[in-house]
Amino acid sequence: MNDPLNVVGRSVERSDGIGHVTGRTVFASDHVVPGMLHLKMVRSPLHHARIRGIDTSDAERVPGFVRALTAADVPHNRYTILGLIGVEPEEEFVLAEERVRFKGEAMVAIVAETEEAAYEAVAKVHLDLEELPAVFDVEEALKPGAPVVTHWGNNTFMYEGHPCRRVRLGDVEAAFARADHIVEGVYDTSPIEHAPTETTGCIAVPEANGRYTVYTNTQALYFSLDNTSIILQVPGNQLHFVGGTVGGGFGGKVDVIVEPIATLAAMKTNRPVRYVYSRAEEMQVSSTRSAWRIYLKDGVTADGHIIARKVTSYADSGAYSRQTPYALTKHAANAAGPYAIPNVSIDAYCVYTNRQPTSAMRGFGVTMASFALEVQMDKIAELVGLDPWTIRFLNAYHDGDMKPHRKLAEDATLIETMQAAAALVGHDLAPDLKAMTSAPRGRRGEESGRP
Amino acid sequence: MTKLRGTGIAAVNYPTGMNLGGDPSQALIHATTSGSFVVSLSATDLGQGLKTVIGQIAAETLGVEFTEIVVDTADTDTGPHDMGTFASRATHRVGNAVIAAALEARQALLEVASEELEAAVDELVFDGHCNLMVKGVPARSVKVADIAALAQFKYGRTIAGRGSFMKPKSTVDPETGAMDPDSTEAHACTVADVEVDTETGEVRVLSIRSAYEVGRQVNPALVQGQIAGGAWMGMSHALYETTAPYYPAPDHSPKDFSEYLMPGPLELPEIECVVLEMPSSNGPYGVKGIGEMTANSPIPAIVNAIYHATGVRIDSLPVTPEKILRGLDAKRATPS
Amino acid sequence: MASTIVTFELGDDREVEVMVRPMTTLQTVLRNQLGLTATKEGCRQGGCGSCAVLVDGEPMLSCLLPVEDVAGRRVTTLESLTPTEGLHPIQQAFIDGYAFQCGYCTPGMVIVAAALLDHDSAPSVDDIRWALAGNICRCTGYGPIVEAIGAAAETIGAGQVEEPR
Amino acid sequence: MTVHSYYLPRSLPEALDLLADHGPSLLVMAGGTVVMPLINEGLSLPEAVMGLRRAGLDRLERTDGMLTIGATATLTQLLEQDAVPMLRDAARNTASWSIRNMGTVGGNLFTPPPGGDVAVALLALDATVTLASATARRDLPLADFYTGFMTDRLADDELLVEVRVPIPTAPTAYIKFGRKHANTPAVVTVAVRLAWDGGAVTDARIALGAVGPHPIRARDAERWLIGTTLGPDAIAAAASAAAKECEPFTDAIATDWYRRRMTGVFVARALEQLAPGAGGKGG
Repeated sequence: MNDPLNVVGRSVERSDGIGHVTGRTVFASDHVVPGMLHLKMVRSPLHHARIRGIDTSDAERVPGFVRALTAADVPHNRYTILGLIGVEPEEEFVLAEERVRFKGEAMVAIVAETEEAAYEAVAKVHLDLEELPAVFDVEEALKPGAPVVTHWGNNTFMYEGHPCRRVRLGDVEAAFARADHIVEGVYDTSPIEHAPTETTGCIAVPEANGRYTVYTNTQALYFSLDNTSIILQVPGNQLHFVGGTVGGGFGGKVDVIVEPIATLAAMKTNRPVRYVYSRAEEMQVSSTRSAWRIYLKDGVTADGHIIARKVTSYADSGAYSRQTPYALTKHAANAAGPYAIPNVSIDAYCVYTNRQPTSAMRGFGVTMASFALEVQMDKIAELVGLDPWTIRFLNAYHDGDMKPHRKLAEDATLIETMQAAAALVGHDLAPDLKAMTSAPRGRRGEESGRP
Repeated sequence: MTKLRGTGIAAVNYPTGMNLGGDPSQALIHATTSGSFVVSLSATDLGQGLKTVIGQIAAETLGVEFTEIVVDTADTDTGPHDMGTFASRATHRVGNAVIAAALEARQALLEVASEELEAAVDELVFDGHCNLMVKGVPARSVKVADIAALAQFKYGRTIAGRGSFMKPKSTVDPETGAMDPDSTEAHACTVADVEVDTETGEVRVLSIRSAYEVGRQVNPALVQGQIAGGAWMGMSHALYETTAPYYPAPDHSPKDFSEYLMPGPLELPEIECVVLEMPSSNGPYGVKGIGEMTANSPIPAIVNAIYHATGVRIDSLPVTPEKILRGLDAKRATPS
Repeated sequence: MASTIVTFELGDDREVEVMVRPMTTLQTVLRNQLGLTATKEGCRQGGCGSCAVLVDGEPMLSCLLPVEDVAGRRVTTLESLTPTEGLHPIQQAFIDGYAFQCGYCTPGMVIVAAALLDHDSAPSVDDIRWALAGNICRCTGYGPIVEAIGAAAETIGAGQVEEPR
Repeated sequence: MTVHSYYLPRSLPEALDLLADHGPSLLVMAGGTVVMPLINEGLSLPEAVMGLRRAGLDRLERTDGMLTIGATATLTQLLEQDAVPMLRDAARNTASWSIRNMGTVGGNLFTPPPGGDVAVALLALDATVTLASATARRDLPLADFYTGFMTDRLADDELLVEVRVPIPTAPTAYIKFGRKHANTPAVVTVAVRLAWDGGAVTDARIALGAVGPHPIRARDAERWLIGTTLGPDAIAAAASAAAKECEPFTDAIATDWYRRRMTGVFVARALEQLAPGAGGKGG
């Protein structure tokens, strides 16, 4: 691009480069505070159970033990991360109450002088649990009689009265009836860990002025601060969150799991408290990318135009939904793909199971839709006898096309991007494909080709 | 031992930002006495290079050198509110906020310079290298650093700016799903080449070649970094990663990097890309978001390439060697 | 649980003496007692390589080493590898090649690369990849890191910069 | 329990005395690559630990026809020796560079999945392990050492002090197959050593890792090879026998089904490396 810009558009050296290559960059867990206590969590050994009793008396006798925190110690123990933007209901427990809903759920926070003492005390907390039946499959969870994970009686997140996020454009059934082919597919993906090299963690430090400084690797400082303020029922101005440099996030550090409990522990002990996930906790307890099951049904004309697409998606939210309800909406907004399809019906379900909770991850709700849609496109191409390039050009959206969620497409450049990819790999596109542009249909004399 | 090769493609779009709750970012800028500028944010840098690109956008807007900008992402006491770094939103949202803040600071700078140079504000221009001059009269020029010092010691003025950008909340129609969820769309098309060992089901990804359209690139090297890292992550998602290897069964969940499989340096394919720049209408200097999308198109491209190589369709991720081998067995058992 | 005093050499010219409880790891001593936080803490399982240091010039994982085991030995961390002025050629190559994003794995990568180039001044691409097989990077996809180490080897080999060891 | 005592004996007798004094509560650690993660995560809370890094057990010695490997010789030392190429291959395919600088040959015998990749090679090489206590010393063929899943014949008062390996005179083959090409757990590990006389196989050792409760010999497969010239039929028969007789398990890396299938594939591939005209690796 030839704009008269000085700095934008130039590959300047990273401003954090020297810090990173010398190791001088300070990450959250690099703060070492004198007198720092260590927090380790007693976690549920079962996927689903009723809590009959928790006995910390042996743990309290471990040398170096300082404090045990249970649900009763947390001022506003039931919360939901997205409550900040009005999402309801409050559904997750900072520390488990009455039931545990996934293996690894936080039950008792142990604070001790050393990590070793904390581990030893954790091992000496006795749990009295009554195991309950658990459910791990999204469609099993929706069947009558399935174990109920939530506290409201069914296993779906409710979207304004619907058990799923709906998108409707045109008349899918009528279009299926006149389609030459129906192409159906079921796509499954399994949960994925963010695996940042720096695990999630924070250090909460009581300050002289009655405030608490929290060094954290959250991806969203105010999100963490505001949720901590709600959970601990303290004014936000009592909290000072410091971070901004994150050792890999990928969405995993948008949750607010470590800060509230570490800050509470700092309040209760008046000592700095460090709570940093072990790698095993990061993998087995922290949120993952949801597993998805996506049913696609497409109505296609003999010449390869997709005239109807029906999508039924289930995201396995795990025991608590965190950011996943939002992912379903983003999924629903994008589940038809970068294609112009006049009749679309999307039902996207956020389903609770007894699995570790899920949340945001890079590509939030879209990555797995793209997998399903783009494999489906190849199946359609094969069925109608077109090559994989042509089928995509034929159906690509243009500026001004109406998307299923009824926003007109703008900044559409799929066609140009595919042309560039073909050129990159030396694939010779047919002249008509080479000549296409994403400009609004009807201009440049281009045929819309819609049936 | 037979090895089969195949090629697959995939094309995707990806939205920038998400605003179902309102999506604000804010920025503050102030000049130090030496004429460098501090940008205060509460947005975070995950490694994608936010501090660098925001520094570039601030420098561009202020008309000073990039090296004069300090970006602080550290602190809720000093950084104004920001939703956070996710949804491919940071460069777009924070960039717009920083432009607004920089324009305000720039105006303050111009007003002081106008007094000092005894020229009207609209007669003044920046040379992009930390000097202000009267248009067409290079002799009547003053350093930004000097203006910053004069502002504070002679004129008693602040050189500062506040900036905010918010995509207003869009409510979703519960019946039709009508909504305005994002600001713009970036695009990608990936071509993957694979080789499959028909005895073991092992997939070797030979190359991942992509075209991207990401609006304006603020820093092309950082864009390339996202594309290369995302290609690797996409390959990793396609073939290796899972916290539940036998999903939906919860058994054998990994606890370390031995069990949680991700490709290492020895699995690295050839990664190549070309980047188109078609500026967005609402991003800072035409930016679109690229942070998240780079893992997306490689996944179906690889899965489609495996089908092309073997004739086996695998519709569940990750595509393990066992799934391919069982598919090949089934295909051998029922010759078409 | 009596503490003991352990002495080891840090870098080329500094002897350090620390008082530790039994089996405190070298990682904990470096980070919490000596303030040397370039040595990272990514897994404490031996699986990520972000805590790599050199012990008598050979890469080892400080999370798996009781500090008693390095008594009397020479420990090189990224701080000791970094010249007082300027950067080690590997560090410069990482900056020039954008061979990091979040920077958390970078110290371990640079340490292992330094050991590699010490053993073999002109490693093949495959040698570099093998050397890095114990270091996890979640951001870059490894390509830029492998290239940067190759570039550093060329810089050092061309004698443009003395490798400061 | 927070560790109260960490012992770093300077000699084998000192180590054996410590073991005799403390009994089985003394946790013995060599390279630390297995024990330290457990301690770091609070999964193991020992009161007393003995580290063997300074006990002088790390020598590699080649005497006529025999390689003697001290129990705490590192995997890097094993990679750098040239007497037994199969052990070089095994070391190279184990873990990462840093771990090889720390992990030991003796420790590898006790490493998951159960029994490490080096142990598989040692089994194929007819290695002998030497076990010592404060009062006695005994040798045991490695083939008799393991008794079950994570169980063996090491007594509570004994340390494994060295491994003795007859240096093979004919080419051997070693393949570790994992989901990645380096630093990854085995789906299956195959080590093969054959003895030949005039173009015919006279003796065979096929050792398998990650497909049993411990490294195992594929004895049925071995029998299929005796007397053959290692032609395609013999290889196929042995591969199929090995797949049948192995006892694979399912874990995060692979299912038992896949492991069994890969056992057949990689026994065949290992044998093909040794078939006449294949140009196998010397020694």
